[in-house]
Amino acid sequence: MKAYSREFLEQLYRTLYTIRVFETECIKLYRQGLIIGYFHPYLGEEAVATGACAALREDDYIVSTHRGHGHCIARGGQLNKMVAEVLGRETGYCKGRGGSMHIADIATGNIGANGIVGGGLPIGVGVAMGVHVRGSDQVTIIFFSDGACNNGVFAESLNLAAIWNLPVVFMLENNQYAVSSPVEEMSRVPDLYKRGEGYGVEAHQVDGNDVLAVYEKTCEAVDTCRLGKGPVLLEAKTYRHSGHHVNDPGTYMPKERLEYYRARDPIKIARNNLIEHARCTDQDIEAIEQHINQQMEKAIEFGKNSAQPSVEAFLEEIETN
Amino acid sequence: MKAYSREFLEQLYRTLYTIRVFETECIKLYRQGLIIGYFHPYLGEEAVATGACAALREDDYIVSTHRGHGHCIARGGQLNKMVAEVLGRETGYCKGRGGSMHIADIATGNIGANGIVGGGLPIGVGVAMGVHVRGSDQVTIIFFSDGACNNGVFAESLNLAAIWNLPVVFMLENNQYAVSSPVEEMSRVPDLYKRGEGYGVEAHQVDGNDVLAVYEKTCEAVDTCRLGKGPVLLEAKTYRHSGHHVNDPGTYMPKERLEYYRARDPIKIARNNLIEHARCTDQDIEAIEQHINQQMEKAIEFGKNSAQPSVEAFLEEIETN
Amino acid sequence: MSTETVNTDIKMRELMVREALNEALCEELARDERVFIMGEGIAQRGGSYKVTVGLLDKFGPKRIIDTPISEASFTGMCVGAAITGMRPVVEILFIDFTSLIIDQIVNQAAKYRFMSGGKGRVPMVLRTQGGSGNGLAAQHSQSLEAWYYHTPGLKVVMPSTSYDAKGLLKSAIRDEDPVVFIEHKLLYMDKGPVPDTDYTIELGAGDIKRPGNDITLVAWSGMVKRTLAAAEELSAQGIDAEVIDPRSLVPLDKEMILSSVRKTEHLIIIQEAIRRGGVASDIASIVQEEAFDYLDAPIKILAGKNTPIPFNVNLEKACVPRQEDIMRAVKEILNT
Amino acid sequence: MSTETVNTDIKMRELMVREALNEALCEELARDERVFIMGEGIAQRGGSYKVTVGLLDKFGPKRIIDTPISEASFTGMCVGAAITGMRPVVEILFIDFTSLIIDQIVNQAAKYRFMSGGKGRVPMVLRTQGGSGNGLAAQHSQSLEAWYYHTPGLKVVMPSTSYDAKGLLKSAIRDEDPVVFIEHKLLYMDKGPVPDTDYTIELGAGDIKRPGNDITLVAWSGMVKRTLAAAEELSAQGIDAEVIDPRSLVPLDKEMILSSVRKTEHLIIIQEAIRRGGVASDIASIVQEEAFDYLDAPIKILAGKNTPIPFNVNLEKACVPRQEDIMRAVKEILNT
Ligand SMILES: Cc1ncc(C[n+]2csc(CCOP(=O)(O)OP(=O)(O)O)c2C)c(N)n1
Ligand SMILES: Cc1ncc(C[n+]2csc(CCOP(=O)(O)OP(=O)(O)O)c2C)c(N)n1
Ligand SMILES: [Mg+2]
Ligand SMILES: [Mg+2]
Repeated sequence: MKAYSREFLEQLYRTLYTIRVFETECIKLYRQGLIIGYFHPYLGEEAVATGACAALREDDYIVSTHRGHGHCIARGGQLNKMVAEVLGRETGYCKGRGGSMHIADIATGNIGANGIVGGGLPIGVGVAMGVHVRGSDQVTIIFFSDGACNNGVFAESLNLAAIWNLPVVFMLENNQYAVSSPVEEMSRVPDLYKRGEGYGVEAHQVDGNDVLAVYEKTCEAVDTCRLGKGPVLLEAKTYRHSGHHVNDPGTYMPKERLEYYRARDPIKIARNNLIEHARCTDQDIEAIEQHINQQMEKAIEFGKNSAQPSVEAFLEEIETN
Repeated sequence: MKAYSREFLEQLYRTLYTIRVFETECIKLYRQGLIIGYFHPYLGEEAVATGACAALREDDYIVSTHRGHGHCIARGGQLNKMVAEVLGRETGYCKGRGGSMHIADIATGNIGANGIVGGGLPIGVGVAMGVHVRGSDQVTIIFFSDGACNNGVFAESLNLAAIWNLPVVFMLENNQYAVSSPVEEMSRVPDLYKRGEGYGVEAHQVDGNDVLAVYEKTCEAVDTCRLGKGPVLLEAKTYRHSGHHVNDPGTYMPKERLEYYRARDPIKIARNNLIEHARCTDQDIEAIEQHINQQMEKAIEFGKNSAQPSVEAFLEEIETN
Repeated sequence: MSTETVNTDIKMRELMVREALNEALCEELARDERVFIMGEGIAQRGGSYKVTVGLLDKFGPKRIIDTPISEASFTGMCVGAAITGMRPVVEILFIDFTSLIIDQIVNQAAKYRFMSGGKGRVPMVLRTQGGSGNGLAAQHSQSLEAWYYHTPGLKVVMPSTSYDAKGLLKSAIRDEDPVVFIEHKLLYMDKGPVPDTDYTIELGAGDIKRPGNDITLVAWSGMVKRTLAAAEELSAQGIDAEVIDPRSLVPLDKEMILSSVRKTEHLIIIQEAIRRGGVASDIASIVQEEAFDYLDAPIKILAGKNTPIPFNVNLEKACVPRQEDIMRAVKEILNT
Repeated sequence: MSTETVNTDIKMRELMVREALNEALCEELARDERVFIMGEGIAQRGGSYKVTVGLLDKFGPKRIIDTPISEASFTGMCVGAAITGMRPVVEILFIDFTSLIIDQIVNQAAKYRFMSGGKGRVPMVLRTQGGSGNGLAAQHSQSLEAWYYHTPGLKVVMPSTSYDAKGLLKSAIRDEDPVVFIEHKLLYMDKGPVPDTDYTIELGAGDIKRPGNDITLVAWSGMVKRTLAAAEELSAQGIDAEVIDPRSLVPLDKEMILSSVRKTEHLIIIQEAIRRGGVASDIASIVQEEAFDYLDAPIKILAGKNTPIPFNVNLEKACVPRQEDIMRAVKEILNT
């Protein structure tokens, strides 16, 4: 392993753990009926967003998905506004108008989640096109999963980014399912990064449960993009720890497979890094976790205490539409 | 070269020459103002349709494109009905309602031309899906060109045909332009058959100006499909002899490139085959050509003498829509 | 149900809309081996709304097909299969996602018969689901029937009850032309009587869900239930509303609406979609033209608010006509 | 042009619509470096209808971009670029092909501002072209403005003259929200006066193309010219028609139409699109509701025939309202 500062490894751990806690606590809120609609947890996939976003500069961009909480947090999103949004409150990122599937955080360059699978792909390429026209060197990471690779816009977007050498990292979170459909049944070549070659796009596979592996590969890809030699396609193999959304028991996920990936829990791996390479103690880590737990509690408090959007104000707002 | 019967080689030549004559004569009609709208000649590409369709059984299917006259003729379409259709007459394939871009000939299994670039791709895969559900062994050839490869449905359709092992030959007529856009600028990998691999689809390139080369490769692909091991992607490299449509001078086509392909004219190549391998004389060939010229003259006569569709009848027809 | 003569020997069961739809699919799959079904998660998982539960076991993976997320192409596939003699039923989980397939539906399916000079037919059904009401926000809550209503060559069906759902879906599958069949997410669990016989409902036959004399209320899909509830409550207040559910928007049972308006002289059309460019406007334009002299007051349209659907449940509810909005509008128009 | 105050010092040139559009693009590209243009064959070839001729030479390949046939994605790209501070103009050669991008327009561009709680904006223009009239048949001749008209979050603009085309396109590019700008294939070569100054026309301001007192005729895009011709001929026969061109359908200059109808008491709406579910129906529904007591006769709609557009030129012509149809309808409604 390369040498990383304790500070950096702690920072990664903080992000991973924050995502874990956010999802875990929100699932509780969902089961209490306080969150409604679709809620797609990122549990088990935390290392992808965390490693990828750690490779970015502050003025870079990301484009997220329906499973977007992890991306938002990894990019520096605020728990208060996130919780408030999934609770549908006026203080949320989208004033309660968007909900889980539409959180966007323009301040951190997070163009937003998307309810259309694959919808973010062309949008992200367009963000990069804007960069290109302006002559800047910002990089855009587009997150998407295996299912989105079968929406035609994946191939189109890959090709468009390629012919214009756009600074895009296509970050394929291959969690091996589109809802209940296993990637092996939806493509003859489940190693989806292999689609890159036909379009002349540099492509690699990486262990999506190992935050440092993701970080390192993304750094390389970002460098390539920054030099005007993009795009790069990265496939991070990972697995969900639960069903597609909160109400999906995920019975189609074979037990052994799930166990295998649970054993390779990204949080555990990152925790080990801290202990083995940064001389952190269990107590050090507990302190970090404690702090995050408290932040999340406060965020929930904030969300719950926030006002519902005013129906009257809303109706007035849309009068002029 | 494999040994082919004189009869077979003559048949190929007849088809090639018929397409050539049809396009040439219709362009004259167009310039006389008798044909209107978009008319996309297949001049220079005749060997692809001819070789491919020769590999099919009578109960097989083809799906065509906006540049579809060649496919229609190669599949056994009738000149009378074709000319009548491009002239917009009631006796045409589509009673003058469709025109050049929408000729379909259900009797010969020609599902039809299409005004949407790439539109025929999913349709063709669906024809094959019907075959699959019925448990038949009919094969479908889908014609499309380089431009259509950048419409997302190409990737989607390739993948769908692949995961269900459908009996589809994707016949990519790479004439190297989408209107004026050269394939090298629209993709980093202008050898477009290479896109097959990422989807696990067997793919080959073939000389699209050599009718026997196309025929042989298509026969192999059709066999593969018939055995339930489809799909197969074939890229036939070819070149237009003129602009995108009748009114496009095609000034963007480099002279040398055009000359190169004109020297490799598919008609010339097939003519040589007849002379070298089937002991045909110039006179024999002239007789064939003469006959086709006459058929085309008759077809034009037929078309010109056919009635325009009745506006009254049409208005009555659509009353019930 | 009032327009069909139902044999009294027939056993009625109380079925949920999703069960009625499942029966329709099941019966048509059994009756006609050309029928097959494609969609995301419809086979193994039985569909997000459980409409296709059990079909995979009964009819096998050749006819009940789980697809990748390739909406445009698997819909296009159905066009090709239909042209060549099959009778595909494709499911697009949300009508919002039909924006990905509208080329296949409008440029291919709807036009093929015409473009081929009448030689080709495209007997396929697009089953999809629309409407708001579950906190699913802007990209999963639209009411987009107007897009398909505006397309020559398509039929558009929107059932509101279990009985209608089954009978109309069977007719849609048997139809020789493409049919867009739009279900409503809030209705799947609603129960209603369904006979145990092989019945169909003609596409184009509206249904008077409640006869009345004072005012005509036209509503379809998710709006029927609350319109009926409003009518019941108004009846207690002495206002006798007639509630018409066209059931299929194309063809539209214009005559049923016109003769009702000629009787009641007042018309309110209630739709969930936004007003601008909606089907309600079109019905209003027809009625004002063909029953001008019968109208005692301008035709009123109650429609969805002119906005994408918000996530927050209170805002979401405020976007769509409610029972009290309907009652208020009736009283306003009747000046009571 | 009547609604704008035009300085009399200004030089007027006779420009074709396509030249006026070209000027608008040129000026906005020069004025604002955030503007860039994408589309098929728009750079090297200058566009199928020559609207973008010369722009590549002036502004270079970074801002004038030829694309592959990937409509969905290059339109989606414009959404992303617009969100992050650019002002893209995307060309889709035929409105028929916008069926491939409607997801990007409706689910992304139109909703982003709303879904982001007002923080994000999508200042992009979709330039496209519709209508029939060149023997281009069913997949290249549709009039689909109703789809976009029905979508909250979009503006819809349809110019009928060179002057309007330029002024409206400039406003569209400067607008903070997505605008669907629909040109008509038969108008590109039409000439009309265009001042040599930097003018814009407010989106939402209709134009009285011909004042009159006896009847109101509302028409847009390709229908304006023949409506004006009909009005001229009717005037010789003593009927004084007012012709209103809304120019932008969203926002719609409702007040201009209503006040005209209050004056003339008769309204005919002429549209090229098929009647069912078209914009004309919606305008009719508004007018019957808001000017009910002024109407002396039912509002009449002249619209395209309910069919895909046929290739044959005679059939094609029969599908769309003609000058004589308009004249006949006027006489019918006025009982003359
Ligand atoms: C275009 C589209 N089709 C279908 C859906 C319904 N849907 C929501 S999430 C999902 C699965 C997506 O799979 P994948 O892309 O692998 O993402 P993951 O859920 O694994 O993160 C589907 C089918 C949708 N939202 N959009
Ligand atoms: C979806 C779509 N986009 C654009 C067009 C306009 N168009 C017609 S033909 C053509 C070029 C097609 O190129 P290619 O697929 O290579 O076919 P070729 O003309 O070379 O046979 C284009 C862009 C169209 N008809 N459909
Ligand atoms: Mg996945
Ligand atoms: Mg080509």
